Amino acid sequence: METKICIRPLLAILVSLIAVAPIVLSSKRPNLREGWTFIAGIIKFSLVASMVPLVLDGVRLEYTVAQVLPGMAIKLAVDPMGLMFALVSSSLWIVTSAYSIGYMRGLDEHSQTRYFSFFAIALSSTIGVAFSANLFTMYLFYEMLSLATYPLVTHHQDDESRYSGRKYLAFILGTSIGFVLPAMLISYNLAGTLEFANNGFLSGTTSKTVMTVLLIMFVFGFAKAAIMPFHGWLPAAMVAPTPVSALLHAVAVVKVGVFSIFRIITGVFGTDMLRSLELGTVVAYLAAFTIIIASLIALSQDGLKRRLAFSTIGQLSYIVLGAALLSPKGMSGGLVHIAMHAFGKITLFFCAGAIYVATRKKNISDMVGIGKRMPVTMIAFLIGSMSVIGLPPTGGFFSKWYLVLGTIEADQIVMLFVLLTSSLLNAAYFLPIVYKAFFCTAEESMFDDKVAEAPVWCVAPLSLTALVSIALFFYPTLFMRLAEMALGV
Amino acid sequence: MIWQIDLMVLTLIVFCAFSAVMVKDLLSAAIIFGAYSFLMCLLWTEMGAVDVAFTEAAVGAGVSTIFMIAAIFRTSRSVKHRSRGRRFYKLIGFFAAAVTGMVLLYGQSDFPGWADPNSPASSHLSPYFITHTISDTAVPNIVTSVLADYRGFDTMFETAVIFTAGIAVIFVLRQYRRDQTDVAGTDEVAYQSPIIQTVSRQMVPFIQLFALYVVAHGHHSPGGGFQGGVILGASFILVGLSYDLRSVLKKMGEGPNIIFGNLGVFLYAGIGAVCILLGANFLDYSVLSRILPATDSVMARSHGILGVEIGVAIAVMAIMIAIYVNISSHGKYDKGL
Amino acid sequence: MISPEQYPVLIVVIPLLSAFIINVIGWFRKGFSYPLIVLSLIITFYLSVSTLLQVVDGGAISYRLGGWPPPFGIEYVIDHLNALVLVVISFVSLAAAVFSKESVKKELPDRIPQYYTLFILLVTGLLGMTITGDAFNLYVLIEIAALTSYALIAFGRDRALVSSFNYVIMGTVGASFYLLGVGHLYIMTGSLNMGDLLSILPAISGSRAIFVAFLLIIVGIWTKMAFFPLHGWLPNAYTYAPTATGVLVAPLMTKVSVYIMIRLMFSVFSADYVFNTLNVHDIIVWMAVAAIIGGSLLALTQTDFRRMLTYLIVAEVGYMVGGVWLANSAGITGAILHILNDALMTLCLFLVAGIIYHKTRGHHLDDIRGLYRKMPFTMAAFTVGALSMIGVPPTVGFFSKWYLILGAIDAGQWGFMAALIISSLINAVLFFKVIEVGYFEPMHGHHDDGHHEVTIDEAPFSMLAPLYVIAVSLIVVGIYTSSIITNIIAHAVPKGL
Amino acid sequence: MDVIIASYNYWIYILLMMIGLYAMLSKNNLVKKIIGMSIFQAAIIVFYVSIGAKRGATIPIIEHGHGHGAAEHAVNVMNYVNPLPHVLMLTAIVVSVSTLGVALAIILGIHRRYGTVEEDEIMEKIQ
Repeated sequence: METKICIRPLLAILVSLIAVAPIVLSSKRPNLREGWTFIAGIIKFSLVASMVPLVLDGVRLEYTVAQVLPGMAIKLAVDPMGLMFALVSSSLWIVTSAYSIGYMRGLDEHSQTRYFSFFAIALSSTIGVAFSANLFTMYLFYEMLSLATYPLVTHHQDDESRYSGRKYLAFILGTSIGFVLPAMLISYNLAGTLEFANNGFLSGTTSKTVMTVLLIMFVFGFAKAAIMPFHGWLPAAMVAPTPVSALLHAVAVVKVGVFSIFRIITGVFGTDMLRSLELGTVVAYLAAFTIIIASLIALSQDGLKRRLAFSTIGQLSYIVLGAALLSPKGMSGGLVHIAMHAFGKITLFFCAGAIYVATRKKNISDMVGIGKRMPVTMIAFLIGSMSVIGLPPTGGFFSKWYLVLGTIEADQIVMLFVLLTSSLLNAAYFLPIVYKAFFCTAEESMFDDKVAEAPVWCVAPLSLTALVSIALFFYPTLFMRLAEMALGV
Repeated sequence: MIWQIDLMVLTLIVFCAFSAVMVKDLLSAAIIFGAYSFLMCLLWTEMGAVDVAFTEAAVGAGVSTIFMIAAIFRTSRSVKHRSRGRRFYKLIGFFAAAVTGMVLLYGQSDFPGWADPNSPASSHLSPYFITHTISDTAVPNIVTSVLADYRGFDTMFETAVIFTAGIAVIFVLRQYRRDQTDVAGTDEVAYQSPIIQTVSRQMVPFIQLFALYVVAHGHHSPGGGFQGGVILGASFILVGLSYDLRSVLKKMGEGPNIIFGNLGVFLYAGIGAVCILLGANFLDYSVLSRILPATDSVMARSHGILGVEIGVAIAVMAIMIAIYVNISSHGKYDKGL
Repeated sequence: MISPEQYPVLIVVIPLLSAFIINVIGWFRKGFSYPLIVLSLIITFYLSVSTLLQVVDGGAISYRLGGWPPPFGIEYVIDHLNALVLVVISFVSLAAAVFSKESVKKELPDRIPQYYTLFILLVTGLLGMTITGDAFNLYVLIEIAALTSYALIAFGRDRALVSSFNYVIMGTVGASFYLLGVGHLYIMTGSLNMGDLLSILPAISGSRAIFVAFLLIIVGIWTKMAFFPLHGWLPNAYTYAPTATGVLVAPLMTKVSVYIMIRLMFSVFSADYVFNTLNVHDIIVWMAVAAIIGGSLLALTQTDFRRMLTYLIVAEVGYMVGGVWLANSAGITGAILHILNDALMTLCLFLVAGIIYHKTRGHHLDDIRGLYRKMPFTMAAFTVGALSMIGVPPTVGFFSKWYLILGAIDAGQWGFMAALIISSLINAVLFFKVIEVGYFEPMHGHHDDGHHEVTIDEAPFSMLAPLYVIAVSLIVVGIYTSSIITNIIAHAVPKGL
Repeated sequence: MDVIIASYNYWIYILLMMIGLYAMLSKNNLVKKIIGMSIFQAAIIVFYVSIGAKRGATIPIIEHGHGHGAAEHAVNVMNYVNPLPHVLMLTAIVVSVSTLGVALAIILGIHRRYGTVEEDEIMEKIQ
């Protein structure tokens, strides 16, 4: 593989960080302020996109920012896996920014400058995680993301958000300091390096006990992946304004968690070693457990966002499960699911937010008949649900298909059943919402027939992401190609 | 060195220390502490440490005791009897003292015997000082030459320590505005006795003359800047004790006193700095021969030592006065004790 | 005019001389004290930085005071270790001095010149302690630093006097133990020069008296640095001290004591004696574990912000002592790095506490309510300091923790590693508690939902400027950790560990 | 007997130190603590001066006539006690009086504020 020194990954990270300054300075002029967000978003997306052809040609882009310790640097590298993730998050940032404008102005929220600033910082850290060339850099951006999202999660500054913020930090910061940091140090002590390697930099060492402990520490340590029992922060964090939940808890934050686990499995341990030590199964069972339980809990939730949250927990474990299968098909299924789920889930969150802006309703039981009032939103909701469930013609079908193939390839029949069962459960907790929204008698309906959608700034983004979800069914090539390149298939 | 005397004095010292700690009346404790210090002087003279003894006489038995008495007069004279609630502290103190004692005894068993001429302490560095003091500095009193030249840097900071103490006492105690909620009563008439006043008035000039002698003759005999400075300060304190504080302040006001204190240490450090300006290391007096008329580098060291000793004396005098004035008047600069 | 060879002594002499100048000129014109002290500390800072560069270029420097050769005279030895500490001291004291302007004016209007005289004498003492190569000279300077800090603390509020008195007692015990230890060394070797002692001691390393000397010196220094069972005097003394004193004393005193411990362990007794002959490091590491956990837990129970910080100092001392006694190069590197890093972090947080006190007349947690709205700049800097204490990269706190934990893994001291992790977690709880109070709770007198605009009421520039310099340096120093370690600290770690 | 002579000084200094340390830590009255502190410090001085003692030697002032170059005869090291500890102890005495001064000042400050110098009464007043 060819390696090139290139500053573009750093620029891609910095652009939104630098944008904070003009955002803060133009806090008195909202239109200009949001203009900066868009400019930064578009520059960021173009920078990321501009690297796609190079990466597809098999070039690896590297850039060392600073040598912070002897033998340990803040170093960025663009490989197919990271690029795919960066592509997803940077494109969705633009969409989410548009949606944020509609949502925040629609609700006349306070402290919008702070909101947009931290949003930009959070995006920088997400891209940073995607482009990290070593564990230390990844940890750095991971922590930065945790902290940057705290003000977003607690945006309302009331007692509920205070409590949720506390829970959020307790889980996220607690596990990263309590598990990842020592695990990282022990790895460093064992291997003398933290650079991600194709076969994992720990592959030389073979003590099974140590490896098991380390793997478990890493998997739980990246609690943003919300593997049970470290999932509690995710539903709590739903107090945040919906765009935050949408981007951060469907795309950036949670996907950073699973992406990190992916990186750990491929770059730190190496699939070969995990396979020979049979450690993949351990993680796979943890994930399977989370999938089933989360889906069951989701069924019982009435708050729409809470239901989505538990659905997310389950879906994240799909990705972890894919990684833990250690088979090429399963892993590429997991990787692609990062993208597919992102578009599907963000649509769902956007819809939830749009419903809230338009009707101030949060609970599913209050949404009977809402399809007549907000048809566009609810059709988008349907598409999003289908993608998350894994039904054609949406992108989610592909990733789930690969996951299923992966379980067969890995001879994990139990996991196959887990996947199928959970798909049924997914259908069971999503489809009734849509059904009730459209098909109900006039008495049951809680809304009058007049069409009254949320502001266009809300509706346009969610339609767009829904359409992308469908498009990904027909054109999944880019993501599939990247995933296969990443896994060397 | 007669070890029998040594033994006897030491035993007395222990007795004094014990009673100073135990006695209930604080004034007696302070006086016993003075006696403790005087016995120490005796002991040290007997061991050949005349300079230390001189200093202890002036400081430990002299001004320290006065400071303590002044403080006692300003606070309360007797210890309140109290047995309850102190058991914990007594236990801690006893435990700490016992452990320290045992550790020290353990280490002591390895010491070379007392007064052994071949012990490392007597054979490693000190022979150099004893044999070179005349040729290096032309100062026969080895203590003076080591104090102000070989280890002159220590002594500069020693002076700085006393200066620091003076400033610290002023900083903590000085009351610039009258504080009406003052606890200690200050309005009782100071004790006055014509006999004491007359005698001390006659003595002050002689004391001061003696102090100057001690400073100037430090090269050849016990004493030096520090002892001389304390004695000078003590002469003012005597005035303060026999008359009242205002008569001291008339002679040595607050401002001049502070300036003297600064000037003294500044003189010391300044002489060192002049050495740098002349191209040598800090406090390397030998280079002063370039600016002092008709001196070679050895005599320059001798003169340098005299210079810093004068600085020390000025600083110490001023600071001793400052501490006494502040303690005895509670920082108010009124009539004092 | 003055050659760079003289810089080592000037580092100490310039502040000493300026103490007198400040005192005399201040007697006539109070207003001159502040510019004078800032000026002299700038010069000192410049001198110590250029000394550090000299050392980095050409190795250790020896300076003979009075021109006498060691061991007869007093010698200054500046190697990589103390050159670094000198820069830390002069930098921190400069920042503290710049900061002190408004708070001294407000809290001690009567005694500004005396305050600044003591202030700079304290700096002199700390610099002298760091630079000297003579065991007895060190004692004298310890006492200068101690006497000044007694007085500087005594004039604080509430129970400052009583805590200062306790400090006098404990400080004197500590210094006297040190003096006794030096006496034991002297009786056994006849020497006071550190280099000379280092060359004599191996021959008599089996002696009981040397062991007692070591014990006395270490316990003395531990008392001074408030190592865990001996920490009782510190929290009260640092909590009630005047603002400017806290800002100067809290970051420096314990750190310089840790430096002294390292200096004596390796430059007087030798690493071989300390780690191989004595073989006590397990016990001491466990004491450090107790210090870290105990300090952190006690900090957790506090409701006063500054008091909380003082307990954290106790915990941080445990970091450094434990790191040194891990007896491997990663641990010692971490400990030395932490001297620098912790000085900066503590300074940052005490500056914030000082600003809060200046603006609200208190530093109880209640006084912090709503400050994120009222003083966003101060609180932003506070957040950086807090993150550094927690150990979030790329702030400095992460890197020293990194080395300390690596050292713990190397030495197989899992307890110490766990203590470091737990203390990070406790710090996270602690600081987010403060952040929550500042961020969520409305200010006094604003019992509505708090969503209206609060006018920003920030501290004066002379307070914010040093705060921001420090907060930025928390990150910049973090990023340059690598060059600090390879150019400076790597040379300071004893060879052969 | 020889053992006693060789160590008696050291034993006594240890005893004095213990008395001083005990008083510093245990006494209720602050002035008493200070007296303990001074005893403690004086004990250390005893220790140092004892180090400097040398059998058969006299005070460390070289015999000489007045004036420069008057004492050219050879100096026998064995004739003079070790001057170095004396120098150190001059400094220590100064330090102890300085500490005493500052400590007394603080005690006076405490008395000014709390009206007592008994530790437990002060603690009661603080609560």
